[in-house]
Amino acid sequence: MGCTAQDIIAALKAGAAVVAEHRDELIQLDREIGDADHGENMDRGFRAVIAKIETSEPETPAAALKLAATVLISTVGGASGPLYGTAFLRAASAVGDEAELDASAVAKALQAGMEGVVARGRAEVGDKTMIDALSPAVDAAKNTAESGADSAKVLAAAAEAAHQGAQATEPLVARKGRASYLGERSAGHIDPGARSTALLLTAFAEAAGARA
Amino acid sequence: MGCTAQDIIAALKAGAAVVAEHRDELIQLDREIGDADHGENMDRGFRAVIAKIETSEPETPAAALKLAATVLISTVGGASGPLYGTAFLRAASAVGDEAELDASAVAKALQAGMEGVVARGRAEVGDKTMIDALSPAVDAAKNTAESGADSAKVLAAAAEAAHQGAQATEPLVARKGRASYLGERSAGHIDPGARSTALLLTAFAEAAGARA
Amino acid sequence: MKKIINEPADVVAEALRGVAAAHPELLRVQTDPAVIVRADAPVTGKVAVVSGGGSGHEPLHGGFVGSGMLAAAVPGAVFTSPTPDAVQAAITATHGGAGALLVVKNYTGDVLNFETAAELAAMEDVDVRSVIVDDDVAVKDSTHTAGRRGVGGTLMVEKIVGAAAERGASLDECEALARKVVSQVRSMGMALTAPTVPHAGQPSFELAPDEMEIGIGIHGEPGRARVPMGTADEIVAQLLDPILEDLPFAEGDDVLLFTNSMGGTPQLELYLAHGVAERLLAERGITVRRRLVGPYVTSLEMQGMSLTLLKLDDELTELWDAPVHTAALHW
Amino acid sequence: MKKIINEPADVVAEALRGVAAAHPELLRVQTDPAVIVRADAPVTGKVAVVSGGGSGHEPLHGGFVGSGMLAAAVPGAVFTSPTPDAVQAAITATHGGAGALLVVKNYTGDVLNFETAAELAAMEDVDVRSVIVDDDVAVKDSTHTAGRRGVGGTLMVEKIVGAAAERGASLDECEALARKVVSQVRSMGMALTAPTVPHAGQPSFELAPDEMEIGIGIHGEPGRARVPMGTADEIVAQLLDPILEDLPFAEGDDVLLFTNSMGGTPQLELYLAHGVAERLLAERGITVRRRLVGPYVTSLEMQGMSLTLLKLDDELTELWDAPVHTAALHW
Ligand SMILES: Nc1ncnc2c1ncn2[C@@H]1O[C@H](COP(=O)(O)OP(=O)(O)O)[C@@H](O)[C@H]1O
Ligand SMILES: Nc1ncnc2c1ncn2[C@@H]1O[C@H](COP(=O)(O)OP(=O)(O)O)[C@@H](O)[C@H]1O
Ligand SMILES: [Mg+2]
Ligand SMILES: [Mg+2]
Ligand SMILES: [Mg+2]
Ligand SMILES: [Mg+2]
Repeated sequence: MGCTAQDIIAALKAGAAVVAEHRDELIQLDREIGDADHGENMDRGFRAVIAKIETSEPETPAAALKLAATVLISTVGGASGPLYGTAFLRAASAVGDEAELDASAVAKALQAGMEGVVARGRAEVGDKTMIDALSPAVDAAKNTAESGADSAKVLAAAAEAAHQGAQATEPLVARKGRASYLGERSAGHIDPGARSTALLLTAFAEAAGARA
Repeated sequence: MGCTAQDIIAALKAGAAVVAEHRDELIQLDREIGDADHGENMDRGFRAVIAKIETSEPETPAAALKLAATVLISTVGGASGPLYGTAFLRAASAVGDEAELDASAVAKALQAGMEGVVARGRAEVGDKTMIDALSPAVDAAKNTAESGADSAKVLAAAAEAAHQGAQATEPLVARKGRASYLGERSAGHIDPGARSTALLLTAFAEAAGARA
Repeated sequence: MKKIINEPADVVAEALRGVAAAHPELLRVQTDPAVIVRADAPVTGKVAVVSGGGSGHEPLHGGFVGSGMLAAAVPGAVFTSPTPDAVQAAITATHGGAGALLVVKNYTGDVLNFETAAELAAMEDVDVRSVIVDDDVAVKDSTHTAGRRGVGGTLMVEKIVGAAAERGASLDECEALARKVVSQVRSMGMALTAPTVPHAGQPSFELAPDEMEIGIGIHGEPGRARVPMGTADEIVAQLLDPILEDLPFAEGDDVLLFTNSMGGTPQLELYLAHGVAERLLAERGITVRRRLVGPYVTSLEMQGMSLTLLKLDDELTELWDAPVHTAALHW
Repeated sequence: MKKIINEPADVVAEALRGVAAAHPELLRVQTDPAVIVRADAPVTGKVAVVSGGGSGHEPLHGGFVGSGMLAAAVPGAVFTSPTPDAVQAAITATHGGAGALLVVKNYTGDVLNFETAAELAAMEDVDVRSVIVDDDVAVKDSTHTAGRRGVGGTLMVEKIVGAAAERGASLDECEALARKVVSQVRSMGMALTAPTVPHAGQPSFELAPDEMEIGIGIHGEPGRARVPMGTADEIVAQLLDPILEDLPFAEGDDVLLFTNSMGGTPQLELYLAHGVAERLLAERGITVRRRLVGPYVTSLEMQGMSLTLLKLDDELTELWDAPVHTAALHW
């Protein structure tokens, strides 16, 4: 059973819910090593995505992903807006005009998304950014897809890896984004973007799992 | 034994000392119902008086009082500067060019000082100002002088009355000065100017008593 | 106390050194006593408009020294009105034979010290007049009290009379004009936090996180009432209503709206409040013809705002628009 | 949190209403997306200098919209860079056929969003260039990091390039000039208190009563180091020394000294600090030819200051002096 436009819409709604729920936590993480807006930015963006989806009903996975991308780009702002926006845009391109995505297409979409973030933000693993959650998530997704699992399992594996990756940002000294201005003082805090990536992937996985 | 220029200088020095000692208390009183500068203003002024006295050595009581007046006027500022300045100026006029002041001259000088404050500030007893300390002090000084006491006793009586008068400003609602802006909220606090008047008179009385 | 200062007692003198260094083309600073004087003073044949008061309200008054506004500003210690000799020195340095007009905020200290200075100047044959500004509607006026404070309206008087003096208006005309502005201007302020006077070392009052002071002055003296924190819409209405009732301002009036920061309020909030005030005035049929938004009459780092409304006619509008060339107002 | 606001989410939109109401002769405000545009835009044949960024730094950038400076300012949410569609809308509304120059502060978010906007505008055949301002010497520069922040120097770029654009300089010339200013300007800031972002509801960091943040940015992000509170003399030296070493500035240099308040610092303290900076520069044989003192590049209500030094030559001096007619700078 593949992943349809409806499934992606459900995943985006789950993502919006988890972001709303964790808005204050993300603000707090960003307050510690950034400028205290990540939760607000993400919440504003995902609310707008949901509002748009209600009215425009995208019919393919790519259309749903592209809609999310454009809305995020035009409502989030900050660093995370263009980065998440690009991720969804690249994911949309990667899935072509398929009506249903299989597990390997999901893994590829994730990888394309991550490559988009790298292309724009030029962060490497260990720089204490969302890449530290995305990169292990992509690896886990690919491995799981290769092992023949379904897309819900692929996303679950990705989410699990993203959580570990986010957690692992805590001791790091930031080299990208706003936290880098803190130098050594950025160590000892989880990166807010890595945390939001992990939260989103968990929500996507749960939405997929609920359907599975 | 009368009150000479030297005695007035000694009294001013004692006044400067008591003002310095109570600087923070006067700031605190003024902070509660004013603008937190009375202690600073008085301290700045009396320091300047002492500095000036060291170099110019006034030779009559009037000269000493006039010196204090002009220095206070040009260094204190605020409401208390012109008021105390005028008080000393009028006291200087009242004592003429006598070399020594007897008890009744001291009482008259005090009265002239108070009249100067009233002439400039137009406060009445009960308005919650330095007049609430000065007015009973003048009455007590007059009565004591009439009873034949010496100038130290006159000042002691004045100081005692001033203290009671200052204390009695606590429940009053201010009608003059900065505290009047507070309306009813000015009640429950001692007026800083009444307090400084009481402190100064005590210092003057003690200086006179030490000599007696 | 956290401040960018050296010794508390030296704050004003050191700040004046910075003022002198920053604006050599506009003004010069005299010391002992401290006076800020416009660079080209005395201007022969023109009335010298002189103001001053305690420091801590910057840019009032030093920021308004220059052509088209003040001839001199006399800065006292923080929140302490200056002494007569300083005011007199300002008059002496700036009067150009046409007399001097003292713009005095209505505080006992300012009134008494400027009054004495005027007497001293008169003894030197300078024609000096004083105008008392008392625009703060938060204070109930009465002949038995010190009366209303001078706050934001002071700037209006200084700008408009300064413009008239620059054009060569006589001392009589300047005095009459000043009284006219005073009669047509009203203000009211509020605070979210207290200022800290350097020599006092601690905030002038304490406010709970859910409280604000309404009817506050500009010296850290507590306001008329402590009330629960409101929204911007509520705050602006609480300031505007008593102003409108007082003059009163009426439908059809043209006004200048001055939305003033008490010092520590972000511009974002100030403009937000200004927008609310413009809306409320439009709803009442009052036309805002001119506006000024910014921290102009402040109380050190105090957060809060005040509104000032000046009823305009052609004369006042034209004088408001006249060129001004000072550190804080420039057009 | 105590603020003069209604709903935190509406702060920027409501503040913009106030800006529009306050300055009808200078600018107009477009909504959805929010853009502040100079009143006479588009000015045919002239380069449109466009800037923007998160709100909360006012008067940067909206206060600099007008003739001789910015064609448009794009305000994001508080401390959040604006989205590409908003930047694109600003370009569309202001470009007069001679292209647009984007002045971008070096933050990942600003760089990415403006970059995308430039791509979008290029697709509509508008010649768009971007210049990144990264003047903050508090941040160690490195190709592996996000690099230095853009802070006070941004104002210098906007004023000087705005003056050139007003005179009809080409896009190439404007771009080269902007890069020249960036190469010659350096800044460093410090804070005594933290700002409170409306949607966050609490101060961005906590500082003990005897501590200050040195090397602070303008977004409430903590600074480079937390150090014991110093005197004004010490603070100014701590800001000035790294600036002087960095370019480096040398004896005999002519400079513009910009003493900036972070928002909540009283003008009295700011001028005091400015005086100290002038003295220290004079001691080093560096001549201050121009100065700017005030709250221009702020971080909401944060108390603190920054110093910006621009190395001047005749070209830059003349463009700095050129007329400017905006809400916050006017001469
Ligand atoms: N160059 C980059 N590459 C990847 N991710 C980045 C980069 N810069 C910042 N980020 C991510 O963006 C997050 C911050 O997003 P947000 O707070 O919304 O924007 P801003 O930093 O502009 O305030 C960081 O926690 C980090 O994960
Ligand atoms: N009109 C007045 N008549 C008599 N005393 C007054 C009057 N106004 C103020 N004062 C006295 O002055 C004191 C305040 O002095 P100070 O704090 O030095 O000046 P300011 O009020 O200008 O800050 C008050 O406590 C009060 O006693
Ligand atoms: Mg952030
Ligand atoms: Mg006082
Ligand atoms: Mg005072
Ligand atoms: Mg941000």
